[in-house]
Amino acid sequence: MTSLIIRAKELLENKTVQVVIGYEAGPTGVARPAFITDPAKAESLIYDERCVQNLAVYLTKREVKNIGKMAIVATLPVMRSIMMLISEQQLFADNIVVLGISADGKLLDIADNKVMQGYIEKSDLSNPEKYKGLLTEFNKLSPEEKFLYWQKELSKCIKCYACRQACPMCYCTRCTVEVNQPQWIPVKANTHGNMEWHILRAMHLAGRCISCGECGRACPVGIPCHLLTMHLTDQVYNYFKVYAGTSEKMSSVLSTYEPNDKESFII
Amino acid sequence: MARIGVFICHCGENISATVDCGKVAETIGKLKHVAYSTEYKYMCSDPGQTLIKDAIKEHKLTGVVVSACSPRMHEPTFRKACAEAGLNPFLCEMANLREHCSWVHEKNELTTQKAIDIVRTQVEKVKLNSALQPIKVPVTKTAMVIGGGIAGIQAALDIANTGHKVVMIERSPSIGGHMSQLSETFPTLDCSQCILTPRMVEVAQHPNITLYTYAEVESVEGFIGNFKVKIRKKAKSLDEKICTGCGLCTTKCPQKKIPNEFEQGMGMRPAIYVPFPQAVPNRPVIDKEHCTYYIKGKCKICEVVCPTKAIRFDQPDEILDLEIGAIVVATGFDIKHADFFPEYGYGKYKDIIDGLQFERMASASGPTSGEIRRPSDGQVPKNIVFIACAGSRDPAKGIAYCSKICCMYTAKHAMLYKHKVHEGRAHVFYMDIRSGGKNYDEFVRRAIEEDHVNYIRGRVSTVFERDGKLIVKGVDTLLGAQPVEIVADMVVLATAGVANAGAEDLAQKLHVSYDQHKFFAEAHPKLKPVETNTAGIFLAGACQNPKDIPDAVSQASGSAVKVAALFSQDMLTREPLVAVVNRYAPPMYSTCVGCFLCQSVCPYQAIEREEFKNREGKVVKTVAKINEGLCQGCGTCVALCRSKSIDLLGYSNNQVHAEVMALLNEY
Amino acid sequence: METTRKLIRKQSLEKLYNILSTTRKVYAPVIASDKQVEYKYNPAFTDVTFDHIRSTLSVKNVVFPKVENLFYYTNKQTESTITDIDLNKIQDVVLWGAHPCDNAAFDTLRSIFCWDITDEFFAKRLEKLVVIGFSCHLSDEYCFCTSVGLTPNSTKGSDILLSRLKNGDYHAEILTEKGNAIVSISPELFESVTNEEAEITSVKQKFNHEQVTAKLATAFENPFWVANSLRCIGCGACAYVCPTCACFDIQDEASGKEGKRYRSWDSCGFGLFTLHTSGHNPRNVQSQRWRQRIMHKFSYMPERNNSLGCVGCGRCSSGCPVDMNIAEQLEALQNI
Amino acid sequence: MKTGIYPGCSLTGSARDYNESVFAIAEAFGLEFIQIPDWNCCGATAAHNLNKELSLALPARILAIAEKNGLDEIIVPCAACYSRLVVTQHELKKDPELKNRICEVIEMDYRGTSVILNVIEWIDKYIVPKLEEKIVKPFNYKVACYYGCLLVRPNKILNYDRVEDPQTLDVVMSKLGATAIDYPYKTECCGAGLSISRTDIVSKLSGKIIEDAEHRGADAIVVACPMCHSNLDMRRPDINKYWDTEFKIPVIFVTQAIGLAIGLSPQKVGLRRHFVEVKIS
Amino acid sequence: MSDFEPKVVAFVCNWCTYAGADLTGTSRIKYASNVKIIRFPCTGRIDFMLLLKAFANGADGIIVSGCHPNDCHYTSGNFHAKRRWIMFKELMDFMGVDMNRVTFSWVSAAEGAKWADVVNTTVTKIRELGPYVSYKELVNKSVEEEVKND
Repeated sequence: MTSLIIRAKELLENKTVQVVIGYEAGPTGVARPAFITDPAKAESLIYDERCVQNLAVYLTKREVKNIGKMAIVATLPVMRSIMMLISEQQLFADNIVVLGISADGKLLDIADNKVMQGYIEKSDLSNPEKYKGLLTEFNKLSPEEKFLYWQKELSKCIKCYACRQACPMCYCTRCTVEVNQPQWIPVKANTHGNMEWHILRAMHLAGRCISCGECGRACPVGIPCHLLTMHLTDQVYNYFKVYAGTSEKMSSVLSTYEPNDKESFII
Repeated sequence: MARIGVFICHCGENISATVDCGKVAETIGKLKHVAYSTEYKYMCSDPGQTLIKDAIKEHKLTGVVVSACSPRMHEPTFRKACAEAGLNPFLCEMANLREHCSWVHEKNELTTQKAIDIVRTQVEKVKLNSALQPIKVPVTKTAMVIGGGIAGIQAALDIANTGHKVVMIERSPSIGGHMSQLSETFPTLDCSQCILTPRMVEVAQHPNITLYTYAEVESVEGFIGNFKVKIRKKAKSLDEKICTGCGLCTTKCPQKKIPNEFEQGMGMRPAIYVPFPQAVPNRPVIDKEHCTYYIKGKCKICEVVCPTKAIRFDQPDEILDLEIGAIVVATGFDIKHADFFPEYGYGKYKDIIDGLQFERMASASGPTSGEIRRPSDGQVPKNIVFIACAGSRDPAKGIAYCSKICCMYTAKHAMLYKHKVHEGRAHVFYMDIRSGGKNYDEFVRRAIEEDHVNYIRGRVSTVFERDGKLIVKGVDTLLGAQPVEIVADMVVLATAGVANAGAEDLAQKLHVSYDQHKFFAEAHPKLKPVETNTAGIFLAGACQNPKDIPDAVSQASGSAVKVAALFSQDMLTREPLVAVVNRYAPPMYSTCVGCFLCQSVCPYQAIEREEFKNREGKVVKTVAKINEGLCQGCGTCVALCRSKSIDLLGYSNNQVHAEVMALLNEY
Repeated sequence: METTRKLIRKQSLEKLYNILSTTRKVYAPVIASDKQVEYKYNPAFTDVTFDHIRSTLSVKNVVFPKVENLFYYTNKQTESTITDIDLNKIQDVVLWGAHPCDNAAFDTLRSIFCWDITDEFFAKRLEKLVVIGFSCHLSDEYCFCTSVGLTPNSTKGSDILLSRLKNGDYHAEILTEKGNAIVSISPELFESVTNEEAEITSVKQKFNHEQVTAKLATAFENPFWVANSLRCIGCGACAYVCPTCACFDIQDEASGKEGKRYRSWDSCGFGLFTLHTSGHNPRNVQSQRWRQRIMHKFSYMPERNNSLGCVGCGRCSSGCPVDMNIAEQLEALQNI
Repeated sequence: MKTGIYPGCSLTGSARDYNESVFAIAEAFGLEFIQIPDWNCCGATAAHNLNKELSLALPARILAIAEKNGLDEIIVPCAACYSRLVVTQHELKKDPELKNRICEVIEMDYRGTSVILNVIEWIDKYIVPKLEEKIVKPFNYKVACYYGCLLVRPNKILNYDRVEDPQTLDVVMSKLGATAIDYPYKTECCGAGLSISRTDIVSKLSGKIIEDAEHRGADAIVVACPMCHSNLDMRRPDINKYWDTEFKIPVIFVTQAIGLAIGLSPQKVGLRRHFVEVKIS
Repeated sequence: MSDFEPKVVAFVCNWCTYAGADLTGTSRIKYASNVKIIRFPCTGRIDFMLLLKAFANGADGIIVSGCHPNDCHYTSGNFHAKRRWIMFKELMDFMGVDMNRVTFSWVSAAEGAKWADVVNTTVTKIRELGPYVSYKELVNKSVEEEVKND
């Protein structure tokens, strides 16, 4: 990605930004987030199929913000995260430069948020293909099978909260799990407490999840917790015909309503 | 350590017939922190209340649970009793043993057990209650009335007469509104101008009223008792203090072909004009859109002829900042222009006019000096058709609602026509006659019986011109649904009353809700018809829905009383059951992360932003803050808040959680 | 006790396992459906894996479970009664197949839990534990046991250490009395040792931990911490997969009048870990927490517990969602 | 883009003149369309009064065949057929359950993908853009544009033109050089389906339509519906008898007017088939 | 199972359903005593976590009820609640939590009879479904399962 390196270098050299958030290759060959502040080090930036992490999570991180104005290598999920963060007032459009990356890995010219919005609107915003089949298959299970499946999966959870920490939308400085008056979520990592945590997390992301799948990827014990939020993303679209992260003005599905919202279960 | 007192009421036998009150009192008495538990025949009686008060003192109770009827019935009674015994009233809760237990279940152990569960739940809740103090909000005792029609005038005068200051804002150059356009008024046929103009003058001269005409609301911030309003005084291009209102400029203005709004486009006016002779204030304004000087850069004839040199072409718009305690919205209505109904030919044929145009025509000061004449050729129409419900009560194509005033003014129009053109024939096509009101139906009967207006029950399908006549095709449903065709000289359409253009914009500025038709929404359709959902903002007149003059005036007086009641206190007292956003010491300030999604769930715009600055004055954190003057305590924001940074006093997270736990577990 | 060496044939290994798993709880690694390696109680021998590099979680939960009840209580109107946990109900467990790094970690944990006051729960569980370790014939780029004073066949912490030979048989080093007791269950399975060499993987040394410890003494304010922890997202994964992390949180949980007090794992990576009630947080940002993690393991523990807080298993690095590679950072620290 | 045509019964029977003119101008403008194979009755105007499912199944079958043949759009010159087809498409889109039932009845798959065009929409889309260059004889007549009922109603479903004062036909005619008069009877009822059973009613209603057009000095009434045409043209003797008049104003199809304007012979556009003599050419 | 008495918790708003239940009482309409009501100012206030807490603490069934759409005392709380319940129900269904045990209803202050009906229908249904064993097992077994050798 020489074009990316050139652009990053340029931004740093002319002091448009103080840090470029991108990817570099770690010692084991894994792509990982990189924070380039020195134009000379822009060479280490990479972009290829290994670069999957949603970098938007760093846009709300204090120590990263302290460096100064940020440029960020942004695939579609990152761009949608940025839109969400702006709409939820965690980020100001003026404070970042978006180095957009197209689906086929090309550097996009994202001059401003309007352009980004245009790009997002043109894109397929439904859940990634690789998860769609999984969700369809899973939905075919009986309620009992589903219950058992999640019990088994969630018994593995160690409450390390990597799912939360990796999620760009989980930017709260105090999470509900940290509230103990009342103790909404049990502190211990037993199956029941884990289930309550994952329900809470999914509900808090209903209408806000931008389907990047980071939560599932980050989980060290391999719980497919992204299916929960992705299922709700499907349902948000199903009921309300919206996808999260399409404009900086959007407000989330659970904080708005239409008088004619349809449901079939309230008697 | 909590010391809870529990008082089980028998309610005569209403509760004790099915619930074993003794067992309930005994079981509850064994709970942790329950210092006193007793039963009594009538807790709400004087001795019952005394029992509670004495127990509070004797047992040093820190909380009270009265287990009796529904809290919706007696919560105020028992809270007051607690307060009288020195216990904060918000430390008293009620357990509903009557409506929710004894009256709806059979006498058995399960029912008694349920009663125990209900009481225990309230015991656990009340332990977490906190002593709350009523909220006090200062009140700025100046009202603002938006709109200078009859409703606004009435509201302003009523408020001013209670001794409070009023600011009246009117968008057009004169107050008076639609009423000043009317010829005569139903059902008395007295002259509209004659009864209205004294009121207009009174407004202008009232020491408590400040009038701003040609002015609009720019923005409204703040809350009940404490609104901060910006208004834009549009430049009139003249110095009102110097102008004597002689009117010389208006006669000399070379631009004379501007459709006159006041005459509903049936007359012309110059670019510098006074809307109508009785205007208040009687000072001209320059219509910048049509003035030759503003368009072409030269003319200035008015400046030349003005004897007092009052013309100011370079006058800018002025922004005024006002501190307001209450707002009365009286922006009125408009009528639906009938050209959306092509089959009635409005706009296509000159001799088809709407009701307001007919008013002007019938008015002695109108474009025809009160004579009924066809706009096309000035002939007196011999045969005239009035079509009621032109576009109203028609969910398919027009407007679904009934505009309420059309039946009456159509009868009045027909009557006025007959009074002026004795030999003429007047026909009225109607769906139903809705003439509810004092002397209203008698008025309609008079039109039919004394003035021989031909009322035809049926709708008109189409109106078209043929050989200079208007062919009105309709149906008479009272004559076996026979098609009727009337060859008319003129047709008057009673079109629907609709919300004013700009109503939506104003509603958003005021943060009041509005309905699908853009009429402002009342807080409750029956019991709060004058209030809006935003505390401190009231409605008067047809901006809420189409109204006739008496209704508009009554509502205006109603809203004036609401304002006066509000202004009768120096401080506003409110129940403290409101939401709060938590606060901590720096550097945390609050656990609120400032996503402000709560703002969009709040129906009352009660959620504001609070910025915390460091010593250098730099904003380090922005968090939500509940305006307790506006919050009504619904708690929707509380359930939405992801970081649980908002809580609702009286129904706190801790309390409701404790209730769930207590309801389902043994203690 | 003096170490004895024996040979145990491939077939005998299965017999030994079956004998053990029919008579007591055996905690052994299996490959789960999603390719993760997890430990289970008494899996079938055929399910037990002998070819894993590292399990997803460490095996510390046999002595330090992720949730441990400490006592139960009942509230009455005026007083409360407490019911202690009966430690004698803790059962014997054979830990089967854990690698030398994981086994060495039990010593590290002991240095924390039994530092001055003995933690009864931990001590009892450790007492009831027999460790049959397996030295490593496989390793990957995350392994760095050789940098922290261990080797792929260190015997530390094991009661018996098995090392695979080329022909599939195992050398067994019987290291403790507990190990001897296992042998005595079925002595015929343990044959005389041969000369054949065990397959032991080689792990490259990445840094010298003593030099790291020395460097850390003056590195507290070094900009290194901020620069190298920017990408840390502050989850607790590294601590929870770590075999030596021993922090825990204590909570009461009551429903109605019944309640219990338990402890559960905690992590210094969380902001909440050090948050004061006042709102002040002495470790306010992630770099301070990352520093704490490394400092604790490589500076404070050597100083206070006389043990290194790391066994080089590499789990924290392989499990990290953002590739915080501890060995890479220690190597860099050594050179600052 | 594959275009199909659904002629319906009228165009192959009483309105062959209409059919001929549609094909004549299509040919002149180089437009091709495929007649829907094995088409059936659309059910107008009786079926929907008797049996809703039947009234939907008949058009659904036509639409399903069109889809099967890959037709992206279908021209329906007859206003009654047009109305039935569009209403069916609307009903089946609204109610997926009903759609499944109808699919079972017709034993075919139906998705509702074909676009249905009435004759004026077709003219607007394909002919109007090329009209100016093709006109050789501007249609310099005063015409009364008569839309009838089914071309614009039910407005909520068709969503085509202003229901009470439609303009599309007027616009097309003015492009041909004609003067469209102000004509209040545009959408009045001609008697329609009572054509056979109650000719007296047809005579009464159609008579008014003709009378007003003549009164306003129109040279011709222009229509786009075979049913309107037959009532105003074929029933003229009955009308004149009923009203005791001698109305002579001709009634022509919009397609015929286009044909004449671009120089096609009266023969070619089917004028000879009319009952009321068409003196304009 | 005949002696199974379902535990049903009702989360209701103060202005409509609570008042409606008061009317049931005033009208002396009898209904099953298994239900116990917790009063909220508005359905918008009801946190979805409370439903989970109810199941975790042994509820076999839950009723959530408030004002009919457009009748909310606070104008829009019930609309927000409706969206919340749509999402919550979808998530619970996805996770296999038995939503047949949760009744969502609109009961106005005038619908005393409807309240009795909602309660009776729910209690009858829960009686048929039996105690929520699988959830209770999930809650109770967990610690013991995790701490295998406790």
